[in-house]
Amino acid sequence: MIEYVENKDVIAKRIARMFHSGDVVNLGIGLPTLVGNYVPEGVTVVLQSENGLIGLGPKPEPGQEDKDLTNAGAQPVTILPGGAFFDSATSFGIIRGGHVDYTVLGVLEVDQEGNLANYKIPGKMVPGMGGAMDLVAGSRVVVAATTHLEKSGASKLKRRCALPLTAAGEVDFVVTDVGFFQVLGGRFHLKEWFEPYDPEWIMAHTDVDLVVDDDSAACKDL
Amino acid sequence: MIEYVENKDVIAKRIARMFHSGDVVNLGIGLPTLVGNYVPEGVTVVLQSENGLIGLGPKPEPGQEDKDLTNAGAQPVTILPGGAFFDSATSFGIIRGGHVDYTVLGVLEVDQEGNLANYKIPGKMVPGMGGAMDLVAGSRVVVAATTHLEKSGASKLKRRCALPLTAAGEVDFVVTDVGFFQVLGGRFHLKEWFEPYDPEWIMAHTDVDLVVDDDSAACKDL
Amino acid sequence: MVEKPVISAAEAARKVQAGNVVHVGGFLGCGSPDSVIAELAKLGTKDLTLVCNDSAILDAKSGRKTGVAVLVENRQFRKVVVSHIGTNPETQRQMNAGETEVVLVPQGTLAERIRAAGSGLGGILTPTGVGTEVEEGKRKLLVKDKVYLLEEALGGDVALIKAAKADKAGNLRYSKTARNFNPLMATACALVIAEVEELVEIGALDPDDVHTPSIFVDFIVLSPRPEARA
Amino acid sequence: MVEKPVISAAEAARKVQAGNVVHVGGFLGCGSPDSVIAELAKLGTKDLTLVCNDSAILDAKSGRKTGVAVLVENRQFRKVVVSHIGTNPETQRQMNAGETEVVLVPQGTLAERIRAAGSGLGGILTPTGVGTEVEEGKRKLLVKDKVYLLEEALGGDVALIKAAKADKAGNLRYSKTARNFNPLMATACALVIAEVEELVEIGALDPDDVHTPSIFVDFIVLSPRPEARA
Repeated sequence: MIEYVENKDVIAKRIARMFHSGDVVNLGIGLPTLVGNYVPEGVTVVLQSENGLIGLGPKPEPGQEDKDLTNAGAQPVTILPGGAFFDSATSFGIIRGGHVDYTVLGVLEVDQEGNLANYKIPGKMVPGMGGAMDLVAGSRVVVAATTHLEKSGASKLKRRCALPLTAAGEVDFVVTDVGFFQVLGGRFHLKEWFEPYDPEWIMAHTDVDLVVDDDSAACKDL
Repeated sequence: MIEYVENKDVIAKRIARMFHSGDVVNLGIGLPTLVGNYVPEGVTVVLQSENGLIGLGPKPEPGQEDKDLTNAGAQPVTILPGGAFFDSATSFGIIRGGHVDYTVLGVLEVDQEGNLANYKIPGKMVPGMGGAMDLVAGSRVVVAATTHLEKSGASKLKRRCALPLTAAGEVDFVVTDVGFFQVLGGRFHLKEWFEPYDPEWIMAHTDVDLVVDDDSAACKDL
Repeated sequence: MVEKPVISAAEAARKVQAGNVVHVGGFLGCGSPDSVIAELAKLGTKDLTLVCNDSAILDAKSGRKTGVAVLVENRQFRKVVVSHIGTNPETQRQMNAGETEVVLVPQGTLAERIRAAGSGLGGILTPTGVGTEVEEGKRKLLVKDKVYLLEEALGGDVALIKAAKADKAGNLRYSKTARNFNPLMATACALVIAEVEELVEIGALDPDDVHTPSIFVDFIVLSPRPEARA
Repeated sequence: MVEKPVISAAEAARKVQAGNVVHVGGFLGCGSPDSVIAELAKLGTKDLTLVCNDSAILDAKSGRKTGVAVLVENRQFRKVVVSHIGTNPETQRQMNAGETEVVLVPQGTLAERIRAAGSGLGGILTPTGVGTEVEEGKRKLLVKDKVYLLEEALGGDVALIKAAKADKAGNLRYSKTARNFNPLMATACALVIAEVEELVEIGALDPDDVHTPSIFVDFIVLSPRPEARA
């Protein structure tokens, strides 16, 4: 009997391995931000921040914060040598124009049609979409990052999102703390499972059309 | 008997008096360029050049030409202190967005509906519209600058343009070497005549619906 | 070049009239014209429509309050057109209570709609929002077999923007991510007021490095950075 | 930051394939990638579609020849999409003889169509060309009682652009009016080759003063200004 334990770092680690040197990557607020901590040595990705910069660097040293240099979450950041600042139209031109290779977003729900919901719970919480709708519509590859189960025990992976959509049919991959999924042809395809979870556990805990692909395998070293 | 003698400087002088300090002005290639020579002392206009600059200055001294600094006619120019360079999208954002107060253009024909033709003589000469269509559609005030008569003796002011239009209904004023005309309500209104020409001569040499407004007068000191 | 009038933040705030559509630069407060906002809050001008990336930060716990949040708190807006209100719970409270109309616009669409207004475009075709609630009431158009939403230009009466530096003609330079929506709003409003931290002579800025050309700016408010004040 | 390959003008020219849609920067030759153009002329690659502000200058009297004019002369274009051909009579001759298709686009519309392609927009609504031959075959849309033409995005296979300076990551700065269409084309093509006069180390450019961010540039060709060559 495998017990589910939330593990955001596993998600971040696995996503970080998707990148190649030179890839332009936008990491959403929250869980996706963790991905930046796990980019493998030797891989140089270019982080884009939709509030107007390319070449996002690490947090500044205490006392070195600049009020004019923040990320999209209003936290102080730095810029790496070779980075650039631009206005919001240019920033979203980059995003919408397909110049961002990977966008990694947190979700409230994601479904087997590649629909994603993460900006609104009607009557309850309406933070707004910010840049998420453009990121999901425009990026070359969209990766949804989410813990696998809600507190209720229900899977975040759905047959059909019930919440208002952030974008329709744009999600390419979903990475949870139990496995790596591709969304294709109206189904989730399990490509990797993260031990101790296995395909049986995942099938049992994910009420969707789910295929375990022939080439799927355990991913052990996360 | 008044004999017509072409006089481009009269046209340029009169147009230059339309401006107030701070006005943003685009001067077309050819005749309109002369306007820059006659801006009254004490009036500071800001010249825009659609190839990407504001603050157009005089021709450079011989030997001081910069291959990277030209006007829209590919002639070497200078930029005044306080000027700025920008790309073509920004340049036409300025133009189309109504941020240019006056555009002054040469014409092949201009008619009493405010239509203007200056980019194409089918089967003969097709230079292309360049920036003219945007300038005419976007500028706050459009001034057509033209000698009054063609070599054939026909007026450049028409009831209806026969040539392909550069823009429909956008011309506000026409300044020729015989008078200053406003285009309003489907008619030319003579506001000023330039001696030795007088309203009678102008009426006789302009086959259009032409009104001599009550407040019209001779403009002698050109 | 003609010099632009330099006015106080209080004078600037008085140029905003009740009922105006006001574009305010800044991203969660980074790059907001804080001095003019403070004076506008004092004046209490009502019935405004806000166009801004977000309704900024109003954090009851930490007491952090940035950008336009004080104007939201003061209920000076009849309507806010923004991409995000998640960091200002008061906006959401007013929305739920029916006190303030909230129009949520995807951030990239908001940027393009403002730019379109400043560039004399009627609107733009974007794929963003297709298949979501955002498409409701909008025209959909097919271009080369792809569906786009027609999003219309969004201009305003007054732009309150923030730059790092101006020359006396009104040419502007922004600093880092404080640029964001400021250059777009500078093009899109009938009246443009630029709050700047530093004012330099005409000719001191390299024409290749001007971010907003002088012709867009009507008034300058000089408000040095906190650490640079006497 | 990742460094971008620095290649020769000849190598750059070989990346253009017969039949490609090629965007070339420059305004009557000011700001054109002349070294790459010269090599492309030598190669003689045919059947290209040109997207450029104009077909540059070809003046039989003075012998002046700028920008893409040599490629026109070589008949390397099947089609040219430009705003102006008046300074290159050979383009007009080829058009009249039915040898080359010429599509005339208003300059501001051309700029926006290229920008739209680079920004993922399907197109833009412009008032320019309404009531003229330019509107033929295009959709007209009414926004707030004004008529606009729907002008569609115009991307390409290869952009040949020119900048004054690049850092090794590919960040670009343009010089004066040599900027023109270059930054727009950098966003709108699958492959972007930047000819530059000067190459500097990563970190040498102020991030506030980058005109084209590095991520748009695939290859760099270093071609010093004539007076700076050995």
